[in-house]
Amino acid sequence: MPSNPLKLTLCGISLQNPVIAASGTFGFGHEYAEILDVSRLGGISGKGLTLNGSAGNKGMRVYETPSGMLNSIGLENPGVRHFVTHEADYMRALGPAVIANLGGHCEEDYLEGAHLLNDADIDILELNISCPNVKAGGMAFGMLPETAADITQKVKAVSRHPVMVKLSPNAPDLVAVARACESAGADALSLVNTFLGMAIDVKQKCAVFENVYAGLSGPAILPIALRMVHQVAHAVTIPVVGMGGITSAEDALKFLMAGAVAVQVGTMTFADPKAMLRIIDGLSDYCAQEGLDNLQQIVGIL
Amino acid sequence: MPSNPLKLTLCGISLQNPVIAASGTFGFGHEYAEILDVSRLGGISGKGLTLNGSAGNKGMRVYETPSGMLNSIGLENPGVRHFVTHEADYMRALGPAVIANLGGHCEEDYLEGAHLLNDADIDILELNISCPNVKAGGMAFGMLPETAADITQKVKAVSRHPVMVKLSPNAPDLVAVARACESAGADALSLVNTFLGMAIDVKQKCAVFENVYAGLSGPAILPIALRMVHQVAHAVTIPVVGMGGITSAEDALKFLMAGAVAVQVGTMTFADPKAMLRIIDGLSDYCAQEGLDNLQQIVGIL
Amino acid sequence: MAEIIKNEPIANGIYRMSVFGAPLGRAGQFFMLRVPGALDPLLGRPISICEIDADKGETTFVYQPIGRGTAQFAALLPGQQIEAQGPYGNGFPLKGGRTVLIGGGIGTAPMLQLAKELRKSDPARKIDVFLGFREEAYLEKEFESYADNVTRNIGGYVTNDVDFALDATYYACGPSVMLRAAAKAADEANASLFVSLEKHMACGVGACLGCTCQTEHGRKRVCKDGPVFDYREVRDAI
Amino acid sequence: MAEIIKNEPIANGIYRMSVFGAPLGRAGQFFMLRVPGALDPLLGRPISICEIDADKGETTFVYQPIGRGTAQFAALLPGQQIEAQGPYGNGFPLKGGRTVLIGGGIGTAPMLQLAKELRKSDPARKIDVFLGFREEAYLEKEFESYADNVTRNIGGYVTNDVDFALDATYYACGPSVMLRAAAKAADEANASLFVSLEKHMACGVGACLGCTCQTEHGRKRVCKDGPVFDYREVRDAI
Ligand SMILES: Cc1cc2nc3c(=O)[nH]c(=O)nc-3n(C[C@H](O)[C@H](O)[C@H](O)COP(=O)(O)OP(=O)(O)OC[C@H]3O[C@@H](n4cnc5c(N)ncnc54)[C@H](O)[C@@H]3O)c2cc1C
Ligand SMILES: Cc1cc2nc3c(=O)[nH]c(=O)nc-3n(C[C@H](O)[C@H](O)[C@H](O)COP(=O)(O)OP(=O)(O)OC[C@H]3O[C@@H](n4cnc5c(N)ncnc54)[C@H](O)[C@@H]3O)c2cc1C
Ligand SMILES: Cc1cc2nc3c(=O)[nH]c(=O)nc-3n(C[C@H](O)[C@H](O)[C@H](O)COP(=O)(O)O)c2cc1C
Ligand SMILES: Cc1cc2nc3c(=O)[nH]c(=O)nc-3n(C[C@H](O)[C@H](O)[C@H](O)COP(=O)(O)O)c2cc1C
Ligand code: FES
Ligand code: FES
Repeated sequence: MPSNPLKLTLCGISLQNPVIAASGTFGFGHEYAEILDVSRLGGISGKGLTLNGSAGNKGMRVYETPSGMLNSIGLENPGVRHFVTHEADYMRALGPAVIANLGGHCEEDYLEGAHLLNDADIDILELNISCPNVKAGGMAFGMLPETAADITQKVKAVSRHPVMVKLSPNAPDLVAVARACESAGADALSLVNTFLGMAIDVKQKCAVFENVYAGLSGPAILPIALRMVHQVAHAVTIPVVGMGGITSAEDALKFLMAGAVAVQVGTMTFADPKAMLRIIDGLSDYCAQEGLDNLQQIVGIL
Repeated sequence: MPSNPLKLTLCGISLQNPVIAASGTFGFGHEYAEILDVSRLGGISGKGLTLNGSAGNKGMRVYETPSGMLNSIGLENPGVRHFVTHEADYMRALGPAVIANLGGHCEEDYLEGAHLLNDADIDILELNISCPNVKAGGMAFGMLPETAADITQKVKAVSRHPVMVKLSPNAPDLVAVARACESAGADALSLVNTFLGMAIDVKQKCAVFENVYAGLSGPAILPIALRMVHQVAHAVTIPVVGMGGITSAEDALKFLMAGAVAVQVGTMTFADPKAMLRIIDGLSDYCAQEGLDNLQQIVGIL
Repeated sequence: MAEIIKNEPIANGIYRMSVFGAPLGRAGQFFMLRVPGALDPLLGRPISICEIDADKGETTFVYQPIGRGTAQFAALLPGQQIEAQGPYGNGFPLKGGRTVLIGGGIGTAPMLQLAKELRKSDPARKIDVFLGFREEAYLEKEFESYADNVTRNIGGYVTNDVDFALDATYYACGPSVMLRAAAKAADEANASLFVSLEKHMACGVGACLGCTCQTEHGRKRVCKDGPVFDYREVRDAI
Repeated sequence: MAEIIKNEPIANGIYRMSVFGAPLGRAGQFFMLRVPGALDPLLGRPISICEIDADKGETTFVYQPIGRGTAQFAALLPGQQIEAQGPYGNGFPLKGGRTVLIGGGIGTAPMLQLAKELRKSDPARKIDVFLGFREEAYLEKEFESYADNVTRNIGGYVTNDVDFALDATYYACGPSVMLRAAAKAADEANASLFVSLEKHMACGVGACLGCTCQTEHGRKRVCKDGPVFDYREVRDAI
């Protein structure tokens, strides 16, 4: 019996395929589990958590742009404790690798959150230092190598789980941040989070979002995200998980060839809930066509 | 007789409206003059010039992406001398304000180019320190405040024309670069040039572009470009000309409300050659509907 | 993927589209509709079920082309495909006894299937329908197949026509001003009122948290926990 | 904006679309075609004029849905609109005397209007047409209205069928391999050959410099200075 050509190991965790639902776009799995066979996914990164939870931002929260969308959800979430007691086991039962995405307003929140997550049966902690939608939020940590390294190192010291640091494309020097996180002990990196963008309601003569700026995602950003993944993957030796506008197996292959060992898919799931299943099928077909024993053979060939 | 509500003054030059053809997307005006009434435009920024001209980059040069395109033209151009003797007067005769876009490989090239342009009857020199497609090219100057200020100040010292510095969205700290150019004497700023992006040909397992990375433009980038124009316009007091993905009068109004006194339109002209005329008509209608004496009244209201 | 059977204007700026092959839903639910293939417009547009013909397997939508997405729908012809994801949302609860349906503008659309289901669930009940339009009425005739009375109002406040003091269940869908007026009247008359809310949506299934609102019972998602709510629960979100 | 009159498959994976309202061009010119409204796909797709019916004001295109843009074209129905910008490009020079037309695959499309114009310009001249296809022939019948001989080749090298030693003007459009073979044969026979080139395009009018190539007379734009060139001028660009 031929083994599964899509399987891989990420941070010591075995994934049945490299297609992971991106944080904030898949809840904790419940909603899409009603619509599609989520057990087929490689992993699920849950909605970004903060220590005490949050009601998120006021006003308009989602706004479509050409081939993309801006969001200003502002990390609405039920808090880490709720996740540990009510969501983690549900996610585990779904089958795919379980990734908890942790944001924070300050160092204490991150460390306490990471500490609490030690009680949860998760596979990977995705350290979100790149959410652009919360004032004094995660992104502040992700902009500079020093602060990114500092929080990475401290969370690593607290957490029993592998730590994957999620990077911001808005960092002035993304490669330096990536290297700093690697040096600080990160087990993997994921990128990109959303790009800081703006929308204006011309009729009302005002910004669409209460925070004025919001986060851009979707196919529109793919060319920039792909370039960043290529740059970062060439600068570090830890695994990189790539994302940003992936819509198809072909898009996913681009990120793999650019150096990502796995991908996450976010916005496209909104447009087409079954997009990730199509992508997984497409990657299988690709391995068959190309006669690849394992898809990882094409990782970083560019 | 009511005066034209679209007119404005930019760097002491009077423009009949704030819609300018973006550099590199309109040649020197010949081609589109066969198709549309180019005399109606507010201005035309000619193809980016380098001192001695260039054949541009090899291989694939344009590639469509979701709601956008990557280009790697690499400043193919006939050189400054050719422009001065053969193109400047033609552009002048078209009617709209004449903007010469000057790129460079090194300081000497910029200064010699600016010097030669003193012999041409142009309105504004657009100093391109942001072309991502030429190795050791303009973008190197545009990445840091110090180098940007230095070249701005030196070109200002040589040029008899007002100097508008064209900024790169790839600069680590765009606002700092903008402020530095202002301090160094720039008469105006224009932004954004293209975003560094990447495309991969999955079938061929190679980068689409010989230079691997190329410049992303078009509607896809609008939300990020708008945010950057908003940031820069709030940080400087010299006029800002905004661009990036503008397709409609509504898009143009967004940039004006964000603080730009005028806009440039590039990629959309490829998709619809008459896009700028539609935009001008739309801006006229807007002034009529809103009862504005002059469109500049909405500049920077956000 | 569903196939377009019909797609025609039924009033000035109002289209009716029937599709075959979309899973059958129920009154108050909606689909995320999307022209397949292109990545712009990217997201589905939430459009309510207006009528279901279960025998033919057809679902009918009534929509107003107001922006890029809906304008694209209006250009589609029979035989072409449309992505219809859903049905999503909770739908209207079918209560017993007398019912009063209030629709404002394009908010009349989901009321038709509601009238149909209410009638089917109880052929003898009384169903009063109040329709408000700014300029031109539509769907009136269709409502007459299921309702006892159809009252229409053009250019005025449809809620003024409604007696909220009946022993009845009230259902309302329409612009915020209308829903607020209905809520106020229901408050005064202590009536039972269900409203269907609208919010900008990205996913339509409850995953993105783009459409949440504050309710009496904590934060709820309009797409998943709604769009239909007891008006008392969502008073601040109307 | 042009209106679609017809849009149907004429062979496996090959469509023919006739539109009304596009300005009339001439053989060898092309239009940038684009589905209006949406911003993705964003750019027009260069598609050659296959045939012009000047009386009806109709232009016909023959195209292969190979990617997102052309797949969108294939889904259009009569009555719908398509943006047809053009005609762009120089077109084929209409030479006197005997002519030989060589088309490979979808490159046969522009040859039809060329045959038509050549015939019209000289009803007595000799026109030989050679068509090469990978699997299935199309447009053969249409060529018979204008040509003296139509030779087709399926699965082989169409250029092998052509005698380049005639006192004739040769015109070729097709894949690079075919054009290179034709150029080689023309070199050997010292024949006069015009080729129509393909390059990825953004503007189609000569403004973006996305499609330039090195020629004997400096850099030229395929869209504006071509797409038709004397093969000697563009030998390195084929
Ligand atoms: C549950 C629900 C049911 C609906 N049922 C109907 C119906 O039956 N018939 C009908 O004509 N309309 C209905 N609407 C409104 C309809 O969804 C919007 O008019 C439509 O999304 C506008 O899209 P557009 O592309 O034309 O406009 P654009 O302004 O171009 O849309 C841009 C973005 O904003 C969103 N958006 C814009 N206006 C609205 C709005 N009023 N509500 C929600 N999102 C909006 C779009 O979905 C899109 O993501 C319903 C809305 C909801 C939430
Ligand atoms: C002057 C000229 C005339 C042509 N005439 C015809 C014709 O009559 N019939 C026909 O079927 N095809 C013709 N082509 C080829 C046709 O333009 C491409 O097949 C088409 O652009 C592919 O678009 P897509 O969206 O389907 O593919 P995609 O791969 O999705 O297109 C992505 C981008 O690449 C460009 N592109 C992809 N393939 C080509 C190509 N082979 N040549 C140029 N650009 C390409 C597209 O224009 C688009 O910008 C012609 C090309 C040129 C340059
Ligand atoms: C509505 C929405 C909510 C998001 N919430 C989170 C979040 O909570 N934590 C996080 O790390 N990223 C969040 N993201 C970012 C995505 O995980 C992803 O990094 C980004 O959307 C780019 O991928 P895409 O283009 O495939 O969507 C969110 C994105 C969207 C669109
Ligand atoms: C094909 C192409 C060529 C360009 N060449 C130049 C150039 O020579 N000089 C320059 O300053 N900008 C150049 N640009 C950038 C545009 O002027 C503009 O800054 C950018 O495309 C964003 O605007 P848009 O989204 O409206 O196209 C070029 C852009 C394109 C697409
Ligand atoms: S639209 Fe995504 S949660 Fe409601
Ligand atoms: S496609 Fe723009 S110059 Fe030819």
